[in-house]
Amino acid sequence: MPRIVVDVMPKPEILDPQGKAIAGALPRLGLSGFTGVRQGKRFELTVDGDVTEEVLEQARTAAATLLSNPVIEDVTRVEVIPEA
Amino acid sequence: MPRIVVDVMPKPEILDPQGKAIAGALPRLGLSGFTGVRQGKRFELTVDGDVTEEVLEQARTAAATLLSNPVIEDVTRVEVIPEA
Amino acid sequence: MTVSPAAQKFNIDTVEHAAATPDTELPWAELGLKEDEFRRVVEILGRRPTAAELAMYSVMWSEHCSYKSSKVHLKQFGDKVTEKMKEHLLVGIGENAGVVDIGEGWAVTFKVESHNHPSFVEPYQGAATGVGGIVRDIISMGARPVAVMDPLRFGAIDHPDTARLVHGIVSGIGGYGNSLGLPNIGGELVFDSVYQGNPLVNALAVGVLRHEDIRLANASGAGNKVVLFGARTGGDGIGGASVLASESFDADKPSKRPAVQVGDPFAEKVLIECCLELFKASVVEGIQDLGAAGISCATSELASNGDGGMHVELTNVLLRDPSLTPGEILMSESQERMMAVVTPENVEAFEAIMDKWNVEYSWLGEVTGTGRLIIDWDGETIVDVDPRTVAHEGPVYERPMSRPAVQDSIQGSSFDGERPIGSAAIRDAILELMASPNMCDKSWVTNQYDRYVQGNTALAMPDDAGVIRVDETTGLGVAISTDANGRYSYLNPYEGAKLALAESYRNVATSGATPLAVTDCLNFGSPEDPEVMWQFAESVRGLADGCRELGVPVTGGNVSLYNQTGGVAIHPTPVVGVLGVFDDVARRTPSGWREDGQAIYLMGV
Amino acid sequence: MIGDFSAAPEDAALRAVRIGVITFPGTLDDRDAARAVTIAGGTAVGLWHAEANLHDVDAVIVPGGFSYGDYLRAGAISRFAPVMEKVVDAAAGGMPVLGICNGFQILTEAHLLPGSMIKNNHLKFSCADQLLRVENNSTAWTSGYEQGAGMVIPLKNQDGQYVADEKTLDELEGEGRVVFRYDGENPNGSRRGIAGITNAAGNVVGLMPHPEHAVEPGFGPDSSAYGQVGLGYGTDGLRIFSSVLNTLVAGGKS
Ligand SMILES: Nc1ncnc2c1ncn2[C@@H]1O[C@H](COP(=O)(O)OP(=O)(O)O)[C@@H](O)[C@H]1O
Repeated sequence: MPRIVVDVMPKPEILDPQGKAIAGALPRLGLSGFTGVRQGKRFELTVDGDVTEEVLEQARTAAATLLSNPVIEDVTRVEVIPEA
Repeated sequence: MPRIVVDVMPKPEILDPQGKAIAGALPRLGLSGFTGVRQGKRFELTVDGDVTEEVLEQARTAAATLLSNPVIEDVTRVEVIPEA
Repeated sequence: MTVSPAAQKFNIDTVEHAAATPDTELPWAELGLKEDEFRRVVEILGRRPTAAELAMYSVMWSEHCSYKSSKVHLKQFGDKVTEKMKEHLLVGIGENAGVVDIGEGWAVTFKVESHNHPSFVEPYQGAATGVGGIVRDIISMGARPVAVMDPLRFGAIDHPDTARLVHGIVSGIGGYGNSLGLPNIGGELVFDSVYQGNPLVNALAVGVLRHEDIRLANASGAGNKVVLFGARTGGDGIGGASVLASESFDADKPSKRPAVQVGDPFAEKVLIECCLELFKASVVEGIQDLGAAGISCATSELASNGDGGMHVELTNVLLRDPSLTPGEILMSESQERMMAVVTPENVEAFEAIMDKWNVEYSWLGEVTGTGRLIIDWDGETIVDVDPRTVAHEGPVYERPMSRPAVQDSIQGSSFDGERPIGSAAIRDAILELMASPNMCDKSWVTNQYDRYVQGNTALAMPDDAGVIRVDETTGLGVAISTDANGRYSYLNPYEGAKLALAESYRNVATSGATPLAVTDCLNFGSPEDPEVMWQFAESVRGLADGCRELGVPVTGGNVSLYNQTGGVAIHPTPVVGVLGVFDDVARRTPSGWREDGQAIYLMGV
Repeated sequence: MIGDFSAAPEDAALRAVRIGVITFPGTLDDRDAARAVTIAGGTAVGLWHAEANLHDVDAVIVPGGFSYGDYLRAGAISRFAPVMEKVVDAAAGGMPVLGICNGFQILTEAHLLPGSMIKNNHLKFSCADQLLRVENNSTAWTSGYEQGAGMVIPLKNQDGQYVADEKTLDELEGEGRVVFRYDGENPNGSRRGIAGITNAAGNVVGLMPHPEHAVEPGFGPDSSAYGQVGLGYGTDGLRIFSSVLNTLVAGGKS
């Protein structure tokens, strides 16, 4: 079944405590190639049938209202992913 | 600065309580086009300089060890995203 | 009403087919049955079991579900009681949890259980689902859960794997218990290298109810409906039984089954509220939580405890994973599910409560007068058994026991270090002791638990016992403590168990409560090792004797065996929980001194 | 005596005030909030998330807990409950609304209060007795406190770090809308030590710590803003509830 993926990331100006903790832990594992880490969310919405423009619009609405909080997060992507 | 994105999703056979709660809420918002929702994580690792194969390998290690719990999650992607 | 999924087209092994094909090879050994156990199943049925029956017997006759190695010893908890000890017992050993009368029409139910192995594999989820399981035991008695406790044991504090386990397990217990709104009122935190590859995660839950609200796990009254509600059934907890992924045992199709279970505390919180509303409206006749052995256990125990039989259509089970075979559905240990028996008149009221709480349910079948447990798959019979043979008449072993050869030498060895002499040396020794991992402040763990929720916590960490108010107008309440000392038990399992009981009893008594009842979680190594079996037998004997001497009955508990890494068993660790009662929790006494100028007395020997 | 509800003399005018307490799936502290209302002398009325009806209450409490498991974001799903539409309308009409912990999170998700809560900077669930300062005693919920008064009440959450953009924070400070501030060490990284805020009109208040767990002697914190008080005898939170009752009675609401 086709899936729509919604990516939500913390706004750049908002401190991301989880990303910060990961960034602090990586060098302790000997992984020092990174200057920063941010942790966001990835949602996969399954659609039964075709992904019509209407369904995609529903996904955009879901992304903007339920799946993200615009005060602290940005929706960075709403996209159909091809079936495997 | 270039970023490497790591996507981590709950394994398909594992219960995803978060996705389940969202799937239950969407129809109440009039968004009934979806048959299921799964919630995963998206990490963005910032790299200072070029994304060499070595750095990418570090990201893969981080994905497999720190960023995901292989017992319940799959790393579905480790990829460089082009600079905006 | 919910719709049943279309029955899958498996190559179903029906009862009829089983009777016609006596020589089919069955994977009883892979499912953990011993050869004589399998032969007994064949003898009971008068034919070979079907795949689904084999699934049921193998899981219900496992050590975990049948107590086959421990039963002969646990009998003492029933035998060594006087009438006086039973005075306050409303429900004793044998049900999901014991129920104790605490007066004024109130009763309390409490029980401690282990989730050791799952917590080692996946600390967060293992510990979380451990809390979930014991809380469902409490609900199934008709009670509102009011508190949890968590006796924990880990390996050496400086071992590289210990941090993973401690942080995962503590946040799992907090994550689940906090989300349920159950105050955590105590527990234990012990570090000892004997638990390195085998941490002990025991969880205790306590619930309160009015006498008239007691519910038992039995299916009675022919024509009454059997319903499964809560989460959908997935492939959880059947990883070890992967041979069942192919019902005909021939195909080699690989099938994905979860290695661990993920808890859904939100679903459980809703389930609690929903069950309490069912009880209040008196719409369930019998109820059973689904834990180990899932539907196998719930159907066979309900039917076995009832006065008739049960007939169930398994395709009515709502599935999370439609590829599950009947045997797998019967064995699945998916969390946050309950099974209930409802009279036809109450069906509508039942459904209304489910709808109010948005809980999924499906009617599986009904109670019959046949004395048989019959399970169909799309109309064809795949299980036809006497439920007692599955639930209560499993194998019982008198396993060989032998007192370890080293017992004398470990008892003979004594402290040969230097004793501190002089006040400075004693001061240093005390400071060193107080700073040791097992003695130092534990708030780094306990601050991750909510002790305020529900507003009835009168004592919690760091006091000797947790105290909960039961009745808000009179102040009637209970105190609970859990204790064990694996080292004492290792040195002398008989005295060790008594000491654990005595410590727990003292903790409850010093809080100001009158001790009333006992629950226990017996964590031991492999029962197939005669020396472990001796430790186990001695511990049970000690606990039963101790209970008789103190006049408090064991009301229920749990046995956890095979706690070992390689051939090395953990120290015998009987965790004992004592429950006491207060007329008014205002009289509770905290540990420690709170004001200057108070006199200090040392009591006892 | 512990749990002696009769300690406060019964006052018919107070008792006539009806305070609604909403229950969502996963709400935990609803009974506690109702008990606090009762102890303060008012009448608690249970409100159900799925019912778009406030049952003639004079004020609403959105209590703490893990509604919908806090799974997506704390408060994100509850915000869309039918009862919340009524709460939003009533708040616009001036009805006193209090959000505690998860309730505060729901009020921010519902845009009744600015900002949001993210994970604590130490990333753990933490339960501890917390000293706060009342920075604004002109709201319906704080009128019984002295300006600048201290209070010790339990703080227990995992997502308690208050965040908002600088402009919003400056506005809140400038308009005196920071109602409670953490005193001493910042327990969770909240911007400017903010523990609770109000809307521009002053009728909607949200705070992360739990006043309803410090209302009954014997079952609260061991300390108060005025020092050690003995075993569980901290009741600094009670005035939140008596404030709103007195405000409503004085305003002739009942
Ligand atoms: N160590 C023990 N002490 C006392 N009773 C026990 C002990 N272990 C198990 N029991 C009792 O045996 C009965 C069967 O256990 P049960 O509740 O079915 O186990 P589980 O909940 O693990 O499936 C229960 O009443 C339980 O309280």
